[in-house]
Amino acid sequence: GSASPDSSSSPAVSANPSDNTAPAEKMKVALILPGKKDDVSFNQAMYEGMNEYFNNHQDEVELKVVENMYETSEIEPTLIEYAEEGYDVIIGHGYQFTEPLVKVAKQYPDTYFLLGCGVDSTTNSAIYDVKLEAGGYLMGVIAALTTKTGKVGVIGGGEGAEITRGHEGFKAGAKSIIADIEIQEVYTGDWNDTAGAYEAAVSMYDSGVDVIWHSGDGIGLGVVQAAVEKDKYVLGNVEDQKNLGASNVLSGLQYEWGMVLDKIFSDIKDGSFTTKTGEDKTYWINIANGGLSMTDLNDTKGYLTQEKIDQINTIFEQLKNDEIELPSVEAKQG
Amino acid sequence: MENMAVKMQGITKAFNGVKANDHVDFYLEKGSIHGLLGENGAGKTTLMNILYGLYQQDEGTIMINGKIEDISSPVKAISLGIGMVHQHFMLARPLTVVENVMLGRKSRRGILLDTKQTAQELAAVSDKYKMGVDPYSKIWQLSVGEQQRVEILTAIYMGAQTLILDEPTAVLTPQETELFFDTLREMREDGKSIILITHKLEEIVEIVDEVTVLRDGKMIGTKKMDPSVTKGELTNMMVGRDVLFNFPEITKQPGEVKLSFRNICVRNDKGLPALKDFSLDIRESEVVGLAGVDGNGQKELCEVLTGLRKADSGEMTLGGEPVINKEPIFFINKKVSYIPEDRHTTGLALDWSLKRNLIFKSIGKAPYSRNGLMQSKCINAYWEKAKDEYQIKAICGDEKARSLSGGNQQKIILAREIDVEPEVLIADQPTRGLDVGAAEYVRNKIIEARNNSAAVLVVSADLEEILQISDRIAVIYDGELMGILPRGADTYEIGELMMGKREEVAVSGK
Amino acid sequence: MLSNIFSLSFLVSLLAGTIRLATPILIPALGQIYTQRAGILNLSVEGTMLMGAISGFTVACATGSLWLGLLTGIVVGMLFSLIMAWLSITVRANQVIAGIGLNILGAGFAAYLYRVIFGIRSLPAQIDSFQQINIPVLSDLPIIGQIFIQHNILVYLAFLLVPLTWFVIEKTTFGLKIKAVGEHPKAADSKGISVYRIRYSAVLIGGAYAGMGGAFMTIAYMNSFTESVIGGRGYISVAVVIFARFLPSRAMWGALLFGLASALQLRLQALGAAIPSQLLLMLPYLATIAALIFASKKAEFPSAYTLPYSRLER
Amino acid sequence: MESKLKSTVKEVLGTVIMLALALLVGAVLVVISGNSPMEAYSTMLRGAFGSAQKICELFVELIPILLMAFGISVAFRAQLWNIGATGQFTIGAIAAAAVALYIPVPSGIAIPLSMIAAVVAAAFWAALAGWLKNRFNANEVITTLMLNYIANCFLLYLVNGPMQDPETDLSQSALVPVGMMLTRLFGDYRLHSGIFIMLIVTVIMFFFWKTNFGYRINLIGQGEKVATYAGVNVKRTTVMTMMLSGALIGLAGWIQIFGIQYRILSGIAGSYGDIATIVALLGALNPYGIIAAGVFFAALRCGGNSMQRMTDVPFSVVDVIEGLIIIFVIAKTIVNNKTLGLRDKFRRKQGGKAHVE
Ligand SMILES: Nc1ncnc2c1ncn2[C@@H]1O[C@H](COP(=O)(O)OP(=O)(O)OP(=O)(O)O)[C@@H](O)[C@H]1O
Ligand SMILES: Nc1ncnc2c1ncn2[C@@H]1O[C@H](COP(=O)(O)OP(=O)(O)OP(=O)(O)O)[C@@H](O)[C@H]1O
Ligand SMILES: [Mg+2]
Ligand SMILES: [Mg+2]
Repeated sequence: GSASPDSSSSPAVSANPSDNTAPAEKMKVALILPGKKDDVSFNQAMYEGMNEYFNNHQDEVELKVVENMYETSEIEPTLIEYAEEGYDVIIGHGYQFTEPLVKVAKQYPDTYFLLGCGVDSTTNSAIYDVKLEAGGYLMGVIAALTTKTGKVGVIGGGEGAEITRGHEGFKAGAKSIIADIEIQEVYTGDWNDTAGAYEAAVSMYDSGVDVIWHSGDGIGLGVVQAAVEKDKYVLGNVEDQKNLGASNVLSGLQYEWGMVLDKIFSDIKDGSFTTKTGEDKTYWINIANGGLSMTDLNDTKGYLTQEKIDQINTIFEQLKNDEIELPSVEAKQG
Repeated sequence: MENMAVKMQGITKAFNGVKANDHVDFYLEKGSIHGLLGENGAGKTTLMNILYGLYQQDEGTIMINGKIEDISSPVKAISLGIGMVHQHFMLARPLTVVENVMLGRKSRRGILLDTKQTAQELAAVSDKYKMGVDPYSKIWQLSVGEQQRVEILTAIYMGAQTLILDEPTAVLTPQETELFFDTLREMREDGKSIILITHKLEEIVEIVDEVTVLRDGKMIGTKKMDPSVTKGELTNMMVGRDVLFNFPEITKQPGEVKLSFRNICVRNDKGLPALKDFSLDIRESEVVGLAGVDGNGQKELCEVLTGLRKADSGEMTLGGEPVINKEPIFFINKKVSYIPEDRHTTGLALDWSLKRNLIFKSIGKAPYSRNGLMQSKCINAYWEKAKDEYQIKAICGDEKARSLSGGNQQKIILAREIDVEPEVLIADQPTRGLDVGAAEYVRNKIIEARNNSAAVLVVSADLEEILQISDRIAVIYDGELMGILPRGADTYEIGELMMGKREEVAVSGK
Repeated sequence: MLSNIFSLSFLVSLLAGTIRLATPILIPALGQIYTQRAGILNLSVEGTMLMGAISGFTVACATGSLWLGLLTGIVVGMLFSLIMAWLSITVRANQVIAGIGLNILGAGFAAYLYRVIFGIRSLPAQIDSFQQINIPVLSDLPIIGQIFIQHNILVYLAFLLVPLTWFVIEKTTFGLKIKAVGEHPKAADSKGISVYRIRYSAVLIGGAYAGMGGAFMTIAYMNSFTESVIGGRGYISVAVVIFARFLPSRAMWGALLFGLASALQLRLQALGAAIPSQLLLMLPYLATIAALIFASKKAEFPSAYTLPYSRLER
Repeated sequence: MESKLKSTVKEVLGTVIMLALALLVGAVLVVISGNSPMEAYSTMLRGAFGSAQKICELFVELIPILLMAFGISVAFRAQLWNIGATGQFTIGAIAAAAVALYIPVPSGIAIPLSMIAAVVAAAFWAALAGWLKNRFNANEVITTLMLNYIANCFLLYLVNGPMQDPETDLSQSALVPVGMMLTRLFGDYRLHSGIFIMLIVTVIMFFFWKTNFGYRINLIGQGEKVATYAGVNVKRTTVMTMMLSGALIGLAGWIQIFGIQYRILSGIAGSYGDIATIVALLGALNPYGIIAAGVFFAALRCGGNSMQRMTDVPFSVVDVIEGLIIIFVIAKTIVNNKTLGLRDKFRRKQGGKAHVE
């Protein structure tokens, strides 16, 4: 729950936010990234999604991106500064923005706020998030169907939020194929510790793992590199990573923030953004809504039989239709 | 032909606006030993550092063998055949003798060390001058005297024709000094020229051909030494007045035993036994002089007596109370004062102000501290008083102790240790490196403390000093008490004991 | 699953990983032996490595020559440590502050350069890094081959630097001078050795090694540059030198120990050890402290360690 | 007195010139990155001082920097190179949050209790390095550095494990009770009542170096031998110094939790540790200097952040400028005094005020 001290003061602007964006005036959007624009992952996906939206709506939107806002104590003044500077939409891309964003959103009721992968919202703020448990599940299925050794692995940077859900999804997916499959899991402890991820991947491959999914953020580079060196399979995340290892990137997840952004901005325009409440305040990208997709299977080693490929596609469809029960995070504690 | 090895003319060098050398002329004849005399801070070391290229003179010229030379660095000096043995040894302690020597010269094997060859040659030179130096021993394993010899050996080996020796005998025993003078004479025979800085006038009289005296950075004069020159004359040149070798009258006879220790065993820094069953009593109003060759356990003894070093075994009482292995603060509070041998790392906080150095044993004690706060006013007042009373030459109390000359540094320590009216005073080499005036002053202060009922232990390698001020003389050798002699004992006898000849021991005296 | 720990393949993989992870610590540590022996504590190794990493990577990328990249890393490492040398020797600044300041500068500058040179790409710049050597028979030897003969050439170079460093320090005049200026600069000075020149050289050599270690990370270990590619290895290497009591062979063991702790940590996680991953991540750092505890009692620091020298100071 | 004024002017002037040089080099980098340095620097200036809110932010930044710099200065004066501010801050923050979250007492009790917990925990964390030095002669630069990494791993463990907010799956703890949060002084501006603690500590620090303990700390910085000789128990004072150092840093952690963050989450210490170390050293370890350097760096960071947000200058330029400033300012000494001889003279004229390099 939010605990910000009540705020009453706010700049005297017209009550209805939608009045604020007169058609002639461009909507000013600020995107705040905790990491770098080119982290080949979480931040970059959003950066590119936002850019794409911007390119398609150049006459309506003005975009400002700030990166590497990794110090949590700087978040609040950053949000305030953009609100003060008259930005209309301010996006905090990461769960660590939750507290300050909700607080500042209350102080600036005429500004719209978006929160990436966090929790909690207000009238003028909403959340967008990725159902990585679904994606992870799919990756788990592919990994388990592909492995020849019965050993698969998953490597993450920092634990928490969608990453943990993704990893749990992966395990559930793999086990749904082979109940007693061996799953190795490593967190490098640092979102950008490529070297650590490389070493972890090498160790997994050395111990017989032949398919690894990485849950992104910088570290992915290391995992792919290890896969190339060891000539084993890797499953990518966020972006299509085939270019990093043409014959070793088996498949992967691809995030499409674009569609979510389209939806959010159209909601803002038609005013429905502020009227939504509860669950509706979270805009998901999901396999079901196509925001999360699977890159083409690239089975250069020929491990997958047609039968297995069909099975993958079936499960993909099932995920799309929300027919599979995904693990909840609490399962991890058990 | 020019028969001057060195001709320094009009040399001026100022530090911080203060002239350490002020138009000094200094001539060194070839094949002679030339003494350089002066009070602490007179500028002797500075002058020699200029000759050796460590400092650059502000004014003046230097001629070596008749040619004007610009000595911009020690390398230049070495190439001109000048060698220097510094007041503080210039030896890297973890390295071996031969490594230290190789530092100063080009290797004959290019970038590789020519250890073997150098060591052989070194041993040869060592044999020639009967110095007995093992090229492969590490410096830290050597006694002070041996280190001294290493320094001289190095200079000779490097081809020095002119050798500067800055207070070389300050750390030597009489026997070592004799040996050392023999070496000097032999070198003079070989045609080498030697500059000898010393505070010991007897040495000047004994060995020097010519002497130059500095005072306050100025040259006072040069004198050819012949039997007619007296010590008093030299002192007068140095100090500008007559120094009266008068001691305060002894106003009190020794009283009760104040400090007593029995069977003390202790190890030195290297973990080797330094004291073996050492026992001694010191009475109120008594000065016990501890004579001995340096490094025979004196320092360790002083440290045990002041709590700085823990004894392995033994007993010790202070005014009847057992006090063995108490913390240093305990002894400080009991008014046990200690003048340590090493003023640079122990006696003074060199980068602290003089004021603070004066009171650093009184942190947390009235009147310098009240309610947990140190009282600047009170400390300032004390500094002013001490400065006058102990004639400390300093610009102000906020100056760093580092910037003072050795003699004045010693006075700071003295002021601190004696001004608390100590009940016990442990003085380890209290006058080492001091000029005659300052040394006289220190000894006076020690006698004063004795007359104020203090029990005093004076450790000194200087027998003259021991004989002058002791009520009883204890002799230490290899960590053992060799004997205790009364006031006025025979120098020869003491010397025998110092070399390890045993005597019946009565620890309490009388 | 933990029974896997005792399997042969686990051990082989662990030891091979140990050697690989030890290398980028060993190289800068050997360099710091020169620097620290000369009496200078250079905490800016981390920043120096980053500069070596970015410059080596950039040049390798631009020219396609890994060796040229390595050379650039070394040169840039020296240039960067020149600032450290200047600050600590000529300016006589406090070495801790200079080191920290340079680390901030190095980190910022490396990130800046990467952005300015490479811009924002949808996929990062990559190179073909040094590949593991393949000696027909040896590399295929079952255990020995897998552990020892499957690394890239720089790994072997790094381990060859161990005897080389020992040789330079112990057997050459330069080594002797380094020891002397770290121990008793005044004595060295009075013997005609330029304390400044030797100390500058020592810092620059340290910088060269650090630059090489940095370049190793981007062109031999990884094949791309990220800002966290050094990830504290510079600091660890400084620790290893102290642990090693300034001896090259012990530095090698120190680096291997750290490598082992890191490699083990990752593998324990992968095998699902019951310890939370974050606690396992502590392992290398705990190992460093433990090693320090065992080594330090006997450590003899150079007497002039961290002390600037001036001929005029008494 | 006149010469003192002159030397002060000279000192200040030298610093200003060096800052200008650093900013000039920074400007070149800004230009290379395709931006206007004028715009960048004016944004920076406005970001630091441009409005009441900005000024408040400056103080928000100053609170932890100053407290930590004081803490660091205590250790550095004793020549104990405590590089572990980040770790001590983290441990202090963890302890503060743990008390706030798990000890169900009224906030009147919980507030002081959590403060004590933070201070004590951080003090012991720092003292660990002191103890390792005493007992095993383990170099504190290394141990404090390693303890930073360890504290960070521990924090990660807690926020993903035992202390994770049960409501969410995020890597953070739950919020501390609202009643424990430090009140904001000016409406929505973040400046909170923690500033009073900072002010009190600042005043104390002016006296501290005159206390017995302050003297003892300074004395052990002069060398173990002389301190022992002077009757100071070096081992005890070493540990106590580290404790005091850690305590002040832990206090900063406590303030950040209840004034700004309201919970623990990964990376909570940010880069305050480094900045505070620099501030302590550039401030010559004395309170005046630390305040001056602290304000300067707080402004630099606020302004730098603003520049990063409002212009297209790459984020790394701020770091580079920060690094350049440190280097140029420490290089100032040599330019000021041309030769080392003069430098020594300068020092001596200053009368060697207990000043540590
Ligand atoms: N490096 C220096 N910096 C500042 N002052 C110095 C320096 N060297 C010498 N002095 C000053 O110059 C004067 C002469 O010092 P010097 O060491 O030459 O005296 P000295 O005759 O050798 O004395 P002593 O008998 O105590 O060795 C003293 O006042 C001393 O404080
Ligand atoms: N670190 C220490 N080393 C050695 N002795 C100490 C140390 N700390 C305290 N002492 C001794 O204990 C005594 C009391 O210590 P304390 O720190 O309470 O001094 P101060 O007493 O602060 O003065 P006040 O009680 O007036 O506030 C001191 O006089 C000192 O002799
Ligand atoms: Mg002298
Ligand atoms: Mg008290």
